[in-house]
Amino acid sequence: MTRPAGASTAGTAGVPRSPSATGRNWRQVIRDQPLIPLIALLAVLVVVLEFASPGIVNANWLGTTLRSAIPLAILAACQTLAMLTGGIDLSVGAVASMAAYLIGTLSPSQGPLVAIVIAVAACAIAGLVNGVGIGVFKVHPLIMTLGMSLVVLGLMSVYQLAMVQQGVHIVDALRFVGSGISFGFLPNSLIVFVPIAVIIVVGLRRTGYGRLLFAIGDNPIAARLAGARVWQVHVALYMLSGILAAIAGMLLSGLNNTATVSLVEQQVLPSVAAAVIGGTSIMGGRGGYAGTIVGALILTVVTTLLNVLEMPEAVKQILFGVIIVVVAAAYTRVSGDS
Amino acid sequence: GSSGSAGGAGGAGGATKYTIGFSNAGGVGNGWREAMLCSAKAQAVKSGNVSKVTIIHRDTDAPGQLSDIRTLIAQNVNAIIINPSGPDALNPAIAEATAAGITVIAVDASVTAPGAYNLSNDQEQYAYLGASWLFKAMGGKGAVVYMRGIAGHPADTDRDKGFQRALAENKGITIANTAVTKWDPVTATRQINDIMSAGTKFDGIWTSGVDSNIVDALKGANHAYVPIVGADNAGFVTQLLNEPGLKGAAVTNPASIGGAGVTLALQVLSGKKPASNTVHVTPELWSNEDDAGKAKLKAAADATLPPTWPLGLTIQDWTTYSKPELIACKGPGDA
Amino acid sequence: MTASSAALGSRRTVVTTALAFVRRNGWTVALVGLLVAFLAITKLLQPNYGPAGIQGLAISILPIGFAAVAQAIVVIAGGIDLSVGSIMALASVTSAVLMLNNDDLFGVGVVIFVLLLGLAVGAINGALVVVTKVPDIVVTLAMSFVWAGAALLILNTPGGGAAPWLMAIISGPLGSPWLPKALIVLAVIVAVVWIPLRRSTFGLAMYAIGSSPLAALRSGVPMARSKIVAYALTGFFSALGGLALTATGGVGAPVPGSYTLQSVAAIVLGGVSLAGGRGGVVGPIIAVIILALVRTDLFFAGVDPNWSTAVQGAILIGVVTFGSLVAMRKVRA
Amino acid sequence: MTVVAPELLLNATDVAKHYGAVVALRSASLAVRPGEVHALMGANGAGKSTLVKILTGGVRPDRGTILVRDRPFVARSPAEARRGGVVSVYQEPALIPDLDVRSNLRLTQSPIEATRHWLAELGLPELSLADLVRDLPLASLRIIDLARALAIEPDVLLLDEMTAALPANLTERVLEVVGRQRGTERSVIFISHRMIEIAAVCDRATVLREGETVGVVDVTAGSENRIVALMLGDIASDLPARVAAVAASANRPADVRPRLSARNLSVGTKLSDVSFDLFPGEVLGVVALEGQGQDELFDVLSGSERPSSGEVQVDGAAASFRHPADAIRAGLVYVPADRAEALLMQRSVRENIALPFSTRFGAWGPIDLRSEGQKVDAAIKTLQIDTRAASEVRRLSGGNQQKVTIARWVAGGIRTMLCFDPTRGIDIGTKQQIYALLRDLAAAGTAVLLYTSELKEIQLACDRAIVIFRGRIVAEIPVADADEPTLLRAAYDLKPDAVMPEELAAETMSAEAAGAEAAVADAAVGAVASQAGSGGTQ
Ligand SMILES: Nc1ncnc2c1ncn2[C@@H]1O[C@H](COP(=O)(O)OP(=O)(O)OP(=O)(O)O)[C@@H](O)[C@H]1O
Ligand SMILES: Nc1ncnc2c1ncn2[C@@H]1O[C@H](COP(=O)(O)OP(=O)(O)OP(=O)(O)O)[C@@H](O)[C@H]1O
Ligand SMILES: [Mg+2]
Ligand SMILES: [Mg+2]
Repeated sequence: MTRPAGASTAGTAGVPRSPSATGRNWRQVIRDQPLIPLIALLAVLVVVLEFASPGIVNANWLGTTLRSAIPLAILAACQTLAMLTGGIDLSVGAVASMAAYLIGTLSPSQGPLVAIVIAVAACAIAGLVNGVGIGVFKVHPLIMTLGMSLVVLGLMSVYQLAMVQQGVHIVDALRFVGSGISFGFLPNSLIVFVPIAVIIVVGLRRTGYGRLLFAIGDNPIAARLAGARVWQVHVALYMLSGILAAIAGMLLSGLNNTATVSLVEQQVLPSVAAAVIGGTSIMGGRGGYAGTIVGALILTVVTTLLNVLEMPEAVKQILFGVIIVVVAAAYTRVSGDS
Repeated sequence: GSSGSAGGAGGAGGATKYTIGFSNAGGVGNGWREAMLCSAKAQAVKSGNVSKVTIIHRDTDAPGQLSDIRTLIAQNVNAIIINPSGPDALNPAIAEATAAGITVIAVDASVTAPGAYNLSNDQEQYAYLGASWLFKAMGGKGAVVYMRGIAGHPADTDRDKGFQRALAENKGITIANTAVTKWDPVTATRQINDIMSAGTKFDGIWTSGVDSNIVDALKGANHAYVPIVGADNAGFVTQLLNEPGLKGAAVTNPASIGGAGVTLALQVLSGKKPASNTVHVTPELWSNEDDAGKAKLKAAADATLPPTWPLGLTIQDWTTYSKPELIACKGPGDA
Repeated sequence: MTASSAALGSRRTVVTTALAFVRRNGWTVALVGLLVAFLAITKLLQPNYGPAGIQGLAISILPIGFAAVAQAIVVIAGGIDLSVGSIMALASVTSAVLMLNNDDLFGVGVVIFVLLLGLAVGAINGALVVVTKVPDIVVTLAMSFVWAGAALLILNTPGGGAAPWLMAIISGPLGSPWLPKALIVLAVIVAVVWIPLRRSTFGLAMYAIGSSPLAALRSGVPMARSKIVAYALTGFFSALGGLALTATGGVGAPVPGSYTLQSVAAIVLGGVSLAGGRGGVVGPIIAVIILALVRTDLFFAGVDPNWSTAVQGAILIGVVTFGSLVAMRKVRA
Repeated sequence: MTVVAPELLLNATDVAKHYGAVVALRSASLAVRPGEVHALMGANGAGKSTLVKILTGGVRPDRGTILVRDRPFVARSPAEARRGGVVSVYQEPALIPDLDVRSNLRLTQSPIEATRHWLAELGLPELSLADLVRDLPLASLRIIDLARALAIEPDVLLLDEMTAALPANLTERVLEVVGRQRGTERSVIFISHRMIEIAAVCDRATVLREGETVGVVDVTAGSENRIVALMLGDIASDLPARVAAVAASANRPADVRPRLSARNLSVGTKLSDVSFDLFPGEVLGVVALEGQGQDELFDVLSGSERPSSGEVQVDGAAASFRHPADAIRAGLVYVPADRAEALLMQRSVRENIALPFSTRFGAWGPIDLRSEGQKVDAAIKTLQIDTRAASEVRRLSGGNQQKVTIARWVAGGIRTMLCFDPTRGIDIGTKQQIYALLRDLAAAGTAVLLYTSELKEIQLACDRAIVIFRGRIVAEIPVADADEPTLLRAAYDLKPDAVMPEELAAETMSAEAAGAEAAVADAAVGAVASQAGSGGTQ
């Protein structure tokens, strides 16, 4: 049975070009390709950096910048994935530090491989508990992960006292991966990061699980009615987040040749900022990892810029905050439906 | 750990046994603070004169610490040792404690309450000593990278005073870059890398607390070593001894100040009051340039400890425990 | 309804009103019960616990108590303010710098000025949220850096001073030794601001915009203005928290403590829904007291202080999980 | 009829509004006389709601003049419009869920006593003002909203699809109250997709098409055709044929097994002992007044809720659903009435349609984009979804959104479909498409359970109907007999030709007016019946 084509369009208003059509197209492009303005912003910052400190932008700079941005980008992956579902993971700092510290203390006695397995398992368990709390018991992610970070920090402090005799040994492989730079500009941590980035970027678009993350962030009721067991998605998500945090913790301990129970704490808020700057909506349902990576790079370059300019700490903090507001506001202006 | 319980049980009927409270207001998970607490416990055991050390320890500020001190008062301890969150803030509670006949000792930083004793690392002197050595090692001229702690933290402020004093005395020295590390290794590493990337020329580094990471960063970037001053942290001391071409010095900031506090408390309790209410533990400087310094570094070095742990494990005349006793971290009566 | 005697009717209304009160404020009532239980445990663990302990408790919860009220207001109105701790630091240093070496009268002026500053800073937060349409959590996270930076600009190390009367106003008891002034100050200030507010049309508007922004708009609630005022009030109470810091510490503290996240935890325990529109300020204040008592009790019970951090995290998770289980049961019933 | 004053109460001319490139209103005009009930008609997306929002200050127009009593009227917010005497009851309730009814009234400064009066008039005399809004059913909220608006005696009252979510009994009360405004100094602008309601209460109708006023029609017997023609433009001529096609419905062979059987299903006190069979190839209608247990029935069948007793059988075997996923695996798919419950508003049409493909744990892995694309495209084609704004579903019109909720299941192949009021608030053209789709699905062997709040739809789309009253099935009616009066009486659980029992009347009407109202209600039922009759002969 066929119906005249007119029937389907009868329900919709005509869509003629309005006078501001070109303005809208420009917005549309930015909205569909948020990477373009982000990369432009990054480029501008790099130019400003070069002006601020002529000669700084070179291969060596590229290597160290990437190297610092990578752990941040991985932590920001945790935030991106959680934010897509409308959540957040404040426990990444404690969990990542736990991974670093466990490996540091266990590797002398257990060997690096076993130590890494234990550490990643511990982080996955912390993530599992987060996921069960959030997915099954419907605890707000902010509260659940905040509580989890206290639990992990407390347990690690207790553990630390028990392990003082063991000392901390940073596994050579982690040092190599975390801090090494090959060919003068390629940090070795790319070996870890590139596969992670590719899996996340592609996975978000082309896997059923990726789709579900967006779906849950957009409308959990709809996802449930369509047959998704939302709690499973949450549990998997926060476990994944725990494992990613573990990887970031390992890279950071390798990069800094240190493992302490609060090593990564200072990176938590920047990781949220990187995801926000990268265009992922904290309300869920919108965003992606490619933007987050650029966001992490932007934050890294901004930090370098502020370091190089020797801004007083107070000014640094103020500028840091202002940049987040301005970028996020620009995003909302462009992509929102004001 | 068995010595602790043995001491506690054996002395039960003997000499007077005191209970001591310890209030710490910061840095859950901070290695230096943990070492401080362990040293207090170890010294309490060693003294044989303490039946119990109760520790209130959490991340808090003045209001929280006020409450903690009052909680300790409610426990009827004989002495309270405080690592204070500020010089004046705790005075009301300290006054209540002294009024209740409790001996109050402030360690690490000082308090202004009249009845309290202060036993502290002299942070201004700490910075002055290191900076003076550094500027001399730089030949009295050149640019220094100045890596501070947490902006707004009292210890950081005191250290800045000492650093500035040394700077004023060395006209040839300029500051190449001032970085605020927040005592965070990750932040500090980023900063030194940025400074090197920017091509900033520097001839020496003074760093507050975060040190081995800075050496690692120089090494990682193939930057020539410059004279560097850090603290007596396990990782840095090992580097000073083993890194070829690294010229540097460690200034002691002993965490065993906690144990020293116990000793002072017991002295006061037994009637041996010190001449002044303020006792400074003067920092020492161990440089790897002279033999005396090297010997001290060698004696202190302990590669098995975590790199961020302080090595000033004992303070002469103030602590009597052995290193294993400290590391066991058991107080009187602890299993 | 059938006819019944007036007396019976009125008694029934008293009972039903009481029941309705308990039903609607179930969480707060349960919290009061929990508070009493913890006080009893404290007394059991430490028979010496008395006025001095209460005194210390009251002073220690004063800043976080104000912070929790601040957070509760904005969350009820459908927002969240991650800059509460930073505003407290800003207020603390501002008051300390201005009060140092000045007389009492000037000190009073300083207090008023700092409260106005809090209002202004909060209003800026609110205006940014309204104008940029960026989610509250992002705006206030960013502004937390800005206000913390501003605090550091004013004072880059703890310093300044507190007017003696300001310190006196919160230390010591009033009347009975069991009644610490700090608690009275908290109760009186919160009551004086909150009760009229709660009953005003603006109070309704606040709950309205938190509960359903669209319905609020259509009910004629001035959205932007209400949101900005809610944030301004949050700034106001944050400034009170900052003043409490100065008053208890005697100096201005430029580095914000962990008050922001603590305040979020406290309001959630106190029965405020992070989704907005539900809860009050009494629950959060009780939650703050309970959290402080838990720590004291853990200490009295001889628990290793490092464990107590973990235990506090577990309690936070546990209580909120319990609350959400109760809510789920209700939905099913 | 009424004596119409010559001057206009409200006169909006050449109102335009665009959102980006989308023109919501091109040039709308609306002239309302005092004392008239004026219908605002138009297909989905014609611009009715936008015009309402502009008139009441919810949205700022790009262009146009609005005069109220010949004076320029500028409202920057709903509150300001209210002060100017123009008040709207919007498509969604405007009550605050976390406040009680009294606080809601206080918030809008509505007179309490007058509101109580109107609540009684509208059939909710027993409502307690201390009730939390979130605890009240949707229909009550709509009524409170209306009572609150009436209480402030606005000059112009705008009702945007006021009746769409109301059960038949409350709809009658609303129509009756709206009718009473005729001949006063005040006017009502009435929006509804139900022609019968327009015919029952409206004096004139302004018709919008694609953002433009295309005609003003006096509502008289037979004017519906003209209104529909104006609303739809070219496709209007296609309508009768489709109605006829529906009438020739399926014949079931005798030996076929039921696809879905309910056996003594109960849910608390809401649903008791419900049993029925649903066969492949049939559309079974469910008729019920608001809140008679139909929500619970659909929740149980769709796996959202578990029955307290009884059993669901699929293909003769007992099935137990703990989660919608279980129901879906058993072949039962659910289309909720509320599009906001079904759609991912920020995601694309494609992702929305493909959502069920990836919900199973086993399907979390890589997606075969080719085969997904084919299935999605086929579903889009089957449902004729307008995909111009396909990158985000929220940019589609309501009707197209509703189609997406169905397309999702069409794409995967449907065995049994549970549709809960799928045509709520969508225009006639789209409704026709949905009826046709249901018939097509049934013809292909799908079993469809269809709850509808519009009784007329039973005869347009179903093979038979069951009627639920107070949680029990009280009647099963073959389609041939399922005209609206019959259904309505069954829905009230009345014996044929019986008089309404007293208690029932008291439940739906204010006590003092009960006697007088009963007659009016009967008259309304009569009007509805005659309307349905004339619809059938078109
Ligand atoms: N936010 C938006 N941005 C761009 N276009 C939109 C937006 N919202 C709706 N549209 C466009 O408006 C048209 C109709 O949408 P609208 O929401 O008015 O549906 P509707 O007519 O109200 O439907 P219903 O009557 O079923 O509710 C669609 O063609 C869609 O493209
Ligand atoms: N917020 C919006 N953003 C973009 N376009 C919109 C928006 N709201 C409405 N529109 C557009 O305005 C047009 C008219 O929408 P409106 O809601 O007024 O239609 P309607 O006649 O009320 O439809 P319905 O009968 O479905 O309620 C639609 O085509 C839609 O595209
Ligand atoms: Mg509409
Ligand atoms: Mg609509």
